[in-house]
Amino acid sequence: MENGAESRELVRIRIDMDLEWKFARGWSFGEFFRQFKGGNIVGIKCPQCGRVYLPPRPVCGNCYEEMHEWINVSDEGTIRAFTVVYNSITDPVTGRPRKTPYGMALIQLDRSDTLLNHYVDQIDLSHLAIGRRVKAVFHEERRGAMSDIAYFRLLEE
Amino acid sequence: MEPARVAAVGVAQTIYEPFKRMTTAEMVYEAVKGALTDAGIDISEVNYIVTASVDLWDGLTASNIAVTEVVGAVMRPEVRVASDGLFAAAHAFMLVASGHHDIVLLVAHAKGSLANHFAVSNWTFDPIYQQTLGMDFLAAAGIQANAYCELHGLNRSHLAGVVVKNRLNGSRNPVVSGVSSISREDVLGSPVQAYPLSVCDCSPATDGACAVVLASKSIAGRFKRPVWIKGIGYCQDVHYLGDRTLTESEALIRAAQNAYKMAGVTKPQCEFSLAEITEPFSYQELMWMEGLGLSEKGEAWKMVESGLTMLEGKFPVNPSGGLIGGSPFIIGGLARMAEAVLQIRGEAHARQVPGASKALVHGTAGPCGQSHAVMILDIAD
Amino acid sequence: MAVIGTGQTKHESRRDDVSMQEMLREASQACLIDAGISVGQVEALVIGNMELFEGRALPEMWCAEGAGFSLKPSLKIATGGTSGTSAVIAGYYQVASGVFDVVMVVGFEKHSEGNTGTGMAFTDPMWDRHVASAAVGNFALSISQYMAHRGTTQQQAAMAAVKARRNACNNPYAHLQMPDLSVEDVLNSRMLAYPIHLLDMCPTTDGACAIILASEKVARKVCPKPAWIRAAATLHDQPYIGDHAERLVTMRTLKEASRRAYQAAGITDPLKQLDVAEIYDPVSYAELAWYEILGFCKPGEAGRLIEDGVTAMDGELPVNPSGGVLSTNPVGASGVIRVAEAALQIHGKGNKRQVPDVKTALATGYGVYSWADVVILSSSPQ
Amino acid sequence: MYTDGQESKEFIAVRLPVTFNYAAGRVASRFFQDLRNERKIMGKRCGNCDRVLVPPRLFCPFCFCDTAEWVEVSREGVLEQFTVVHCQAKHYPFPPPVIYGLIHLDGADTQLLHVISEVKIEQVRKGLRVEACFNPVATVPMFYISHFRPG
Repeated sequence: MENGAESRELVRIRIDMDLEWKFARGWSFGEFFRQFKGGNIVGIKCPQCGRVYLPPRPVCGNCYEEMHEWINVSDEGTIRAFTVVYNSITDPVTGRPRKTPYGMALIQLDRSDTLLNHYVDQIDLSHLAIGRRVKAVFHEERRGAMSDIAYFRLLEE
Repeated sequence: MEPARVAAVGVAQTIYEPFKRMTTAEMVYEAVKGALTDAGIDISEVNYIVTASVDLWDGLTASNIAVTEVVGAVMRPEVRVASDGLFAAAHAFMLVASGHHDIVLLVAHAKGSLANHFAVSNWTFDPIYQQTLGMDFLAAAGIQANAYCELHGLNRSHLAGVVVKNRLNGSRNPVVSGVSSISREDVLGSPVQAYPLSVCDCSPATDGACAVVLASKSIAGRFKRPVWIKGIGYCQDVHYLGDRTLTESEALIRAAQNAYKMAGVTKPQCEFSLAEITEPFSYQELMWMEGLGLSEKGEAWKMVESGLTMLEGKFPVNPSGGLIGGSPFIIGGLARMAEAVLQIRGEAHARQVPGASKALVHGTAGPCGQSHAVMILDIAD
Repeated sequence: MAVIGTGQTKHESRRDDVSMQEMLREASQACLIDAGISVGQVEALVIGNMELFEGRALPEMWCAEGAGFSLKPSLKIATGGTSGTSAVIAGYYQVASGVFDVVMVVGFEKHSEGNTGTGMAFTDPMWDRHVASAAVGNFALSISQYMAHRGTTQQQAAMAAVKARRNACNNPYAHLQMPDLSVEDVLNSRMLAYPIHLLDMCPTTDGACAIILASEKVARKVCPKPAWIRAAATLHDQPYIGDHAERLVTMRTLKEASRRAYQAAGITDPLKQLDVAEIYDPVSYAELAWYEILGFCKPGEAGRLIEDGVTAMDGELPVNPSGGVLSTNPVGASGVIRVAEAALQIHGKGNKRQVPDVKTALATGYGVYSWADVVILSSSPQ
Repeated sequence: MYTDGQESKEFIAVRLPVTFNYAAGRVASRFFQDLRNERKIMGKRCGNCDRVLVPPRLFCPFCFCDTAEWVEVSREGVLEQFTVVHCQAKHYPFPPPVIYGLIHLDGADTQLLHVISEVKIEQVRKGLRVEACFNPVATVPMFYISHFRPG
């Protein structure tokens, strides 16, 4: 290579990330998952505006009020937004490409005021609509994590 | 320029400890609630929020998402400075000094024990020439410590003096949990991690949050115990370790010059009641003292050995215990600021420096102190 | 205070010829040349970047010297998609404080070096990480609501996508330049997540953009046509995607931030009073939603606005002459580019993408899940 | 599967399984090719401050100007600063002890960071003369220099 020339072959340096984090569940997720493992889905209620939140959190962001009251919410709810995803990403949990297509929805569980982001068992768009009712389907073995819900099943209209 | 009139009017810290059993939101809420209470204000009075956190240490994309609600940033402005808390403090100072915002809430949070701190720090080094060698903050600090000791004829015992002092101070600091005092022999007997640094020369990985409320001069009258920010400065050095003069910190010298100029400080050796210095590693307290102009080059160890920098000494350094005494990385500089505010208010209890009225506060980020922030706090405006 | 110079790299899908640090340098140098000052005259640096996309921790440690800031003050701002605009607003306050007279803001991203979809998905590990479907999935959910409530059609969204890529042809720095793109092409492109087609979505881009902010005193001295910052507003919102019934439909943060900014800048009728807008449009549908939220039209009328060409280059309010985020998306830079392009229009340096006689320009930023930044620039300081 | 799971009631362990590919840029690419193909260590000279930067850079970090010509520097030099890492972690290139050194190669004006091997720890000192050893088949370009050893 003559002096002064830069390289024509461009090098890329591969580095694999191999880090692990241990997240604390704290009192909020600790209680949520304790209930969850036992089959209850619980929300936390703002004493001021009365909104029932999923997931649990220390304060209601709108009112800046501490929340302590747990409310049992239903495992059934209503679709408020939906999509069918065709584009695969590397799953941030497994590190492998996620299988597509899959249905997703923002679901308002009965007695809660926020929407839960989860899979639905339907990839036919003609069956998905805002307002459709769904019910959570749990894995047989429960580990006390959100992934215990396998997906939401569309209920008959 | 005319020093802007900005005061710290409320501070709070969570307990600093490893493997804190709280979510980041729970932890930060505790600090924010404490600081608002301390200032005697309601969240609705806060005009702007500045947070400090770094994604890769938190294992989250945009990790300020985790704290949006608990810092009161719902339908309020928030900005995140992804660095040590004192850099965020410098930015918060400018927000108030701009005249646009009267009350700014400043929050730093970190979970040092969430991941392997040094493994994460490997990702700070450029991926081309340094990261793949396995370089991390520990190895880099080892090189710097060795070079510094070699240049000034110091040995591990000189560094141990800092550890003994900061662990003793930390053990007296109620916001720190699980730090015990240690003898020089035990420090010297502890296993070497990166020569000449032993386990005890490295600050422990701890979790916590620190919140500070800043207010403008125009409204500071309503607060009982304002502590005034008289000057700030920050500066960053070049990156490649082989490009740097590791035995002294030009970036710190410049950061301090800027802060001193703003504050009208001309003799740093004799103007402060105390200094709070961010020392992820023991030797750094010595190096940063020199960079801050508190001592001649290579002589800071004498101030430690003579007891001058002990809590009972004439010029206490890190009465809080510093990072070696238990405060977490990233919060580092902001926790130093919180301690200085408590000292100036006379609320430091067992670690109170008598008559503390003016304090020097320091924060650092990056390998071997690549970037530094300096703040001067004063009881008088 | 004013923007006195702008500079950017040629934005591409992959820049193997430069490292991250070297890429910042291109933007910084271009910006210094544009401003006609030396790096020695710039006192401090603010960097905007989403470090997790490149797997970096404290990337400013390596990259700041690329912008020319060795042994100088440097800070990094990271707030998701708003990182760029947030960095600009941070620089704005730094100059306003009087601590610095001249500050450079550099935003950058090198998406090709990481995995953006996964980088986006590091949401709460306790809650939705196992279902996280990157920006596309989140947008798709919000868009299903937007379409249901506003009656917006896929064709109308595709028109926004076409406008962006055609405008980009006038911008030599833009990533996706597609002079012949048609609405049919967009609708026939691969479905990523219903109703978002590949060509409805912003690309992932390698690129950097810099601006220089200066105090009034300095700006008047060194810049013939400063782009004065008349208002800067930022607002954040609740963190989980499900915390709001209708995020994209109502986006209360952008609505309120723009209201505050308009008020500060004396704008009561944005469609008439703004001469150009550079808005952060990560997906075609969002551009339409923002029209309504920014007050360019009434709710539900955005589709008509795009159909009537109101926001086209020759329309009443040209939106994104640069091609927008839909054409160029190095995330940390995207917000800086919005402000740079808005300033460039006031500087009168838009060349082929110049809108005639720009006096007032709007720039916005958007970040997960609904953070909003609004900046208004003007050819006059008051 | 590493996931949100059973680790304990109080903590959830999570990993970030992502691969990154960093562009070295034209200058570093040539540096690596010269190391691999010709076992030459190249630097670049700054036309302004005259420093020979090793490893080479597109621009001088001190002067912010483009570097001028390529300069071959010696494979030998002086160990200026070092540490010995005794802990085990996955990001280190091999099991402890790992000796990291900043090496001032003859003809260079900056120091090169690398590892020192083939030496007894007690022999490592500032001022030690060292030479580069090469491994053209390394998977990581920085390890085209496998290590430095006393020379």
